[in-house]
Amino acid sequence: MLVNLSGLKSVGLEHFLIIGAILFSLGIYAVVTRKNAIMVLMGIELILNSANINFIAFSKYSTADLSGHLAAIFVIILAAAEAAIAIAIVLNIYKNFLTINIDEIDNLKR
Amino acid sequence: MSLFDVAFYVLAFITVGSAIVVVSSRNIIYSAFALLFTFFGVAGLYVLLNADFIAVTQVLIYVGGILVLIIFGVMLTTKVFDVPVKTETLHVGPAIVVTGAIMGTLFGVILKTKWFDILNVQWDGTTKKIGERLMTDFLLPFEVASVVLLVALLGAVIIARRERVKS
Amino acid sequence: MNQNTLILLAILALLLPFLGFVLLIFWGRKRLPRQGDVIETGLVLGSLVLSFIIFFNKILYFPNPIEWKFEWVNFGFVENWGEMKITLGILIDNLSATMLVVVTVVSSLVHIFSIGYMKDDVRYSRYFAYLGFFTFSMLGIVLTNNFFTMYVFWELVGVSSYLLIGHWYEKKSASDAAKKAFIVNRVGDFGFFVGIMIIWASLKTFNFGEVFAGIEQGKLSGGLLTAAGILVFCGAIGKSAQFPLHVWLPDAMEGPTPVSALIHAATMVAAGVYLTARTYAMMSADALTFIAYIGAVTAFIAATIAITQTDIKRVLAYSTISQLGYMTMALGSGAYVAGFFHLVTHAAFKAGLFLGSGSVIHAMHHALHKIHDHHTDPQDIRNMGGLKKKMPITYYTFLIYTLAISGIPLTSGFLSKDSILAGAFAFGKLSGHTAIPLIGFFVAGLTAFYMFRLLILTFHGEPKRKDIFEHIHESPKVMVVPLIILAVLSLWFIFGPNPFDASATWVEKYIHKPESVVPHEQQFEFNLPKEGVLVTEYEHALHEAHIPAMLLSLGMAGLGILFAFLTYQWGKISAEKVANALKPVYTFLKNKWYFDELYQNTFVLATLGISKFARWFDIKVIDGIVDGSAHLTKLWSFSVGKFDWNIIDGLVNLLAYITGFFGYITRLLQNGKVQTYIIYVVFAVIVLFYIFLG
Amino acid sequence: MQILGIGILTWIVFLPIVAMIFVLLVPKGRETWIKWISVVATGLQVILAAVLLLNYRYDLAGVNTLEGFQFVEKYRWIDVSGVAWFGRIVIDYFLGVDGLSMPMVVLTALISFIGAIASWELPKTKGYYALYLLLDTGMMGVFVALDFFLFYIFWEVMLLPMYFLIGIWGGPRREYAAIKFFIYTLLGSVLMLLVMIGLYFSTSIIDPVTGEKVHTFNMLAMMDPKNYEPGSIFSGLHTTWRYIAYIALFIGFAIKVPIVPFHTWLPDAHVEAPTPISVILAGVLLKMGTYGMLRISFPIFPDGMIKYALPMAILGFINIVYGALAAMAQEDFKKLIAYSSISHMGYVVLGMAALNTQGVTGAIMQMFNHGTITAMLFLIVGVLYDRAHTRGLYEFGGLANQMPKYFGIVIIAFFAALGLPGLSGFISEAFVFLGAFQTYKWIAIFSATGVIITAGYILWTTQRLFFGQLPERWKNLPDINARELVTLVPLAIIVIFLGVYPSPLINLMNTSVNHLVKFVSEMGQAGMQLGILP
Repeated sequence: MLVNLSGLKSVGLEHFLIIGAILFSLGIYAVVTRKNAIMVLMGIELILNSANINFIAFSKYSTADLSGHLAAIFVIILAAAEAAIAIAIVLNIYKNFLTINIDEIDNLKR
Repeated sequence: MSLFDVAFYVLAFITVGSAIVVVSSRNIIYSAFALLFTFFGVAGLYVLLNADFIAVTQVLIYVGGILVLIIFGVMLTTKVFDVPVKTETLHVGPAIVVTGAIMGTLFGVILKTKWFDILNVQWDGTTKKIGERLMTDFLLPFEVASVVLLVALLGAVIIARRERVKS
Repeated sequence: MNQNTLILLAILALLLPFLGFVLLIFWGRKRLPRQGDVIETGLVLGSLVLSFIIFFNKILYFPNPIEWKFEWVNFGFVENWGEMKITLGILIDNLSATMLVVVTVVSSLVHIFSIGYMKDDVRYSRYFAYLGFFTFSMLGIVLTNNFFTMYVFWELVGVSSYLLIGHWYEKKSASDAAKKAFIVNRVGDFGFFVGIMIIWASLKTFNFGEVFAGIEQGKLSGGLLTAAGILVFCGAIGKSAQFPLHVWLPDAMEGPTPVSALIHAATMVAAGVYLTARTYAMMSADALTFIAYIGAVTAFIAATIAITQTDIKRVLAYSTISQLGYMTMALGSGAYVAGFFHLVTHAAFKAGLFLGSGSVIHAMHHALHKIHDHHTDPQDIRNMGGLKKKMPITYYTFLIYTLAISGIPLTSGFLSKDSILAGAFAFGKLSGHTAIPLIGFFVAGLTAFYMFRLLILTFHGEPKRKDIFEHIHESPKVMVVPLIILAVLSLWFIFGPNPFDASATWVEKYIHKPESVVPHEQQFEFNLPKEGVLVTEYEHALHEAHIPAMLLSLGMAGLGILFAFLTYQWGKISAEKVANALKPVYTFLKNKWYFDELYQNTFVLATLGISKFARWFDIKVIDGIVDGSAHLTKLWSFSVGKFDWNIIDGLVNLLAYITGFFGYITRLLQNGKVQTYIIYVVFAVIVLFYIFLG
Repeated sequence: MQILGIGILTWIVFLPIVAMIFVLLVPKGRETWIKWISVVATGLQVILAAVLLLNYRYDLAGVNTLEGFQFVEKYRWIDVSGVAWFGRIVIDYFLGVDGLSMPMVVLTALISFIGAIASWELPKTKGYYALYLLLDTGMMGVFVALDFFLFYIFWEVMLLPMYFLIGIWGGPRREYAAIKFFIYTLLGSVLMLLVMIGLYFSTSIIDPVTGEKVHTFNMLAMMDPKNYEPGSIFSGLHTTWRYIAYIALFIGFAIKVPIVPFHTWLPDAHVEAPTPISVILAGVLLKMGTYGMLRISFPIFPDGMIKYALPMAILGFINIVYGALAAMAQEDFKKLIAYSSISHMGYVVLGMAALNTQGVTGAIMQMFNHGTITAMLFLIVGVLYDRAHTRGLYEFGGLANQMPKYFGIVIIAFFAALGLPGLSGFISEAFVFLGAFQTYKWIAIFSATGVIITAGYILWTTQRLFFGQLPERWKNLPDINARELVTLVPLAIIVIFLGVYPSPLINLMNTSVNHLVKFVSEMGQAGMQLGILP
């Protein structure tokens, strides 16, 4: 909402990039703050989406070919795979620790 | 202000608003549902960007696949009925600072940059073209991606499998 | 028979006893028949025969000395020296030929006597081996032509003496005596060796003839020559038991009696006299005076001690010392031939005396053994007496020896002793050293006295211990025969036809006083030939002194014998009363002038003290310094270690602490929570972004 | 002279090392193999020494002339250029023998062989023999090296095994003794090293290979004043630095001899070391000190030698008398023998200080004879100690009847030690005195009193051990056995033979000794006459 409404130019590349940036920041925030592993996962999805928006936006306004689209497709594919694996891991963690709060799983420290 | 602009702002509002809800909601169920709206909003934005195939894919995979998966995860790991499904947060302060910083930075960069060569191409339909390119230039990544998916599938099954031999 | 054959025979005579030694020492005890005594005796007898052949050939057919040399060591050409080499060899002149006979005769007789005397000894074979070794060494001394081998055999004789004195080494006194003999001899040999060093350094040769020639050329003269003479004589002082090194000889009586006869009466101790005779030509007037006085003092001291001794062998030992002093005195006073003559005659009768005493001791020993008395000393004359009846042969031979040593006419001793006294008389008159003839005559009387005292106490009178007396028997033939032979050898006709004229003997005829090679200014003036006069002043005086000396010595001997009979046979004078009247003198003499105590408390204790000090010094001072420096080093390193620990390690530790502190800080960041890390990552990305793009 | 293309001296020096490798390869439980390998190797060394003797030319002098050396082997060993400020370093592998070293080579071979036999019963066989063989190489190397650096290396090679041999196989105070030995010797080595480096930078010769001037460790080059660079530390004759160097070198060697007051390592080391090591120590190692003086100190610093000959003679006298006196006060048999060694090495020092043919000949003969005699003495101590497990002189008596064969051997050794004519000890002592008397009359005379003291303590010991009554506890002591006889009898034969006929030994060294004496006295006096005094 930092868009300057008075001198509003027509919606263009910047606008989409801004949306991407906002989503990215929100995703980071979710990843960093949330204890729940699934919430972290959601944050990651947000980040991936922000990236996709950027790809598509650049594809339309900048490169003028479909490379961005293709990249977005692969991102989506990987996101799907990642989500599946992540959920599996989370379930496993839950099985072992009876929690999915990441801060309690600080085995890295030991 | 054209219709395109109006549509953009509406969709942007939906996307960002729901994303904020995802991030800020304490209840994980709410977050999951808010995420649904975010995905839809993003899909709308894709439409605005003439990316019909991607928009459809977004809806199919994210909404139909990933989100369902996430909700399953929520269901399986949260005692929905006994304990409030509220999730706790940690180091919110540093996170706000850092995310604020990164957002500010990105904004600054985006706004300051002189974006050259604004083409604003209009495609009639991207599906066919995407298909062609997938089968030509991107054949190898495509195949690799399929393998990755297969491995991920198997991996997920193995990881999440319940070990029966446990006493 | 030519010279070479003679040399060959001499070498053979020298080596035969040694061969016996080698055979006996390796195979004697187990392999050889009768433990090899016959072999050794036979070999020595062979030596004896050879000696006689050499002797007669030499004096009859070869007027000149026969010498054989070989190069032993060659150092090549040496700077400031020339051709440096050591030649050794054999010298046969009348002196050595005579001595050869004396040594082999006595040695053979002692060997024979020992077969009886040493019967049943534990180390019978070894005893004979040592005897052979001794004979070999003694013949070596006799035959050598140079100082070097003289010294070599000199020491070897000392060693065989050591081994034989210590033959019964289970007895502490025996091993002590052996040790003492060797060490005291070493002291004398030390002087001898220094003398040899002087000779070698100045004359570059050891050979007697060459040495004398060198002195004649004036290569060695003055004080050094006198010193050389006296130092060489030091060897004689040691070996011939002259004052002040006479202390070992009485102790040496710990050895078996035949050994005492052979080594410590007849031959080895006479070697000193022989050495002096050999080197006579190089003795300067001062050296000769020194020798004469040493001889006189020795003769006197020993004679006085002999009067008081009660051990039969010790009396004989002191008598030996005294007689050796006599000979030395004779040589010193210029009566060269007389001195050597006395050596020869003394060898026979003193060996006889010892063997006779051996016969007595043997008998006493067996008697004591029969009555199971192991405490009584078989050698103590106070336990004897009256043995004449039981041991007639021993007695009569002993009587002849005693007469001989006392210088009674018809014996060999009369001839030689008379000559000595005449020489001393002449010397005293000419040189002004009147003490020498005075002592000479006085000692002649003393000798007669103590010898007859010994004879009377042993053989005459009533037996003091009847129980022992019962079991006394005459010794076996193998012991008696040597006694008879020696008794015959102690009579005048062996030496010359006239029992009153020494100058008619073959000794006087064939042994001549060597020409002195000493520069004239270092000789006695009366010994120098005068122009127009055929005989020297000394010879003249000697001739004149003959009759008075003879009468005087006879008188002294007669007096001595008379007193002996008065005191011990007829009891007219009580020995005890005299002893009590002269108590301090008696004690002094009885204790042998306290020489042993003196040496013990000075030299021996001092040496031991110094050696203890050396040991202490080593352990405390030198090792103290070494260990001290080690401790210092340790202390230093310890303090360095402290420094290390506190300062350097302190710094290091500080550094480590700081590192640790930072590590702690960092560790706080590292909390194991993924999300924290993500914050860091993002933060870092931002920072990097601003760094690179800002 | 070569065997299989390798010089005979290399063979004789490195044969033990080869044997050592074999010893190390021997599997466990085969201790007998080790012993036989060592004995055979040292035996071969003796044979090689005999071959050397047979091919030895008696007319060549050596000392300071390369042509005079025999069986010379000279190869470039180290040649490094541009080493910091050293420049080019050239070190030769340079071996050779002359009359000074030949007796020592023979002695070393002999004593090592006998020591190897005498070591038969020691525990921890493998380590022992490996070190022993290494020691052997070190000793042999010292006596044949003609390059100072090589000499130094061998000198140090000898040190380390000795340390372990004493420190591991020694008696109750072995650590103390080993460390004392090591530090003492190391001190000497350091002094030697300093002088060596000084000499290295002072001398330079034309390198035959490249033709350029290089510094050298060649001893022969160091003996020629022409090779000294003008202005270098040791150039000229009779300079203060040369005197200092001579004294430093002298102390370095004196520690090994040992000369009083640097001698206290010796009694400890000897007493604590096992028998064969004592034998080696006294038989060979002590000679390295005096050999070093003859080989290095004298010809390289003739000026210093001449200047300090008198103090050296006095030290020799002190050694003789002091050693003998200290020996007399000992109660431990082995310690007594150790002190007698000090006393006997004094004769060597005195003879060398005399610097004339007889004195130096006597000194070298004494080195050889003392080597054999003292080896006998230590073996004798070992025989008794092995049986009785004590060495206290006061505890024995009457052994002459109990151990007659032993007594016979002991008597030979003892009388040889006290200088009885007819045994080798006398000949060398007599020559030393005869030589010394020509130069220093009074010192020779005073030193000769040592002979009396020696007789005193030797006879006293004989009496203590062999005479008197046999104590009850030694009633079962067995007599000397065959193996011990094998070690002792050859030595006894040598002692007697050289006592009667020393010419073979004298002829061996004579040419060299005469040359050495002439060279040193002329060189030393030349500087004096020229007035190059500081």
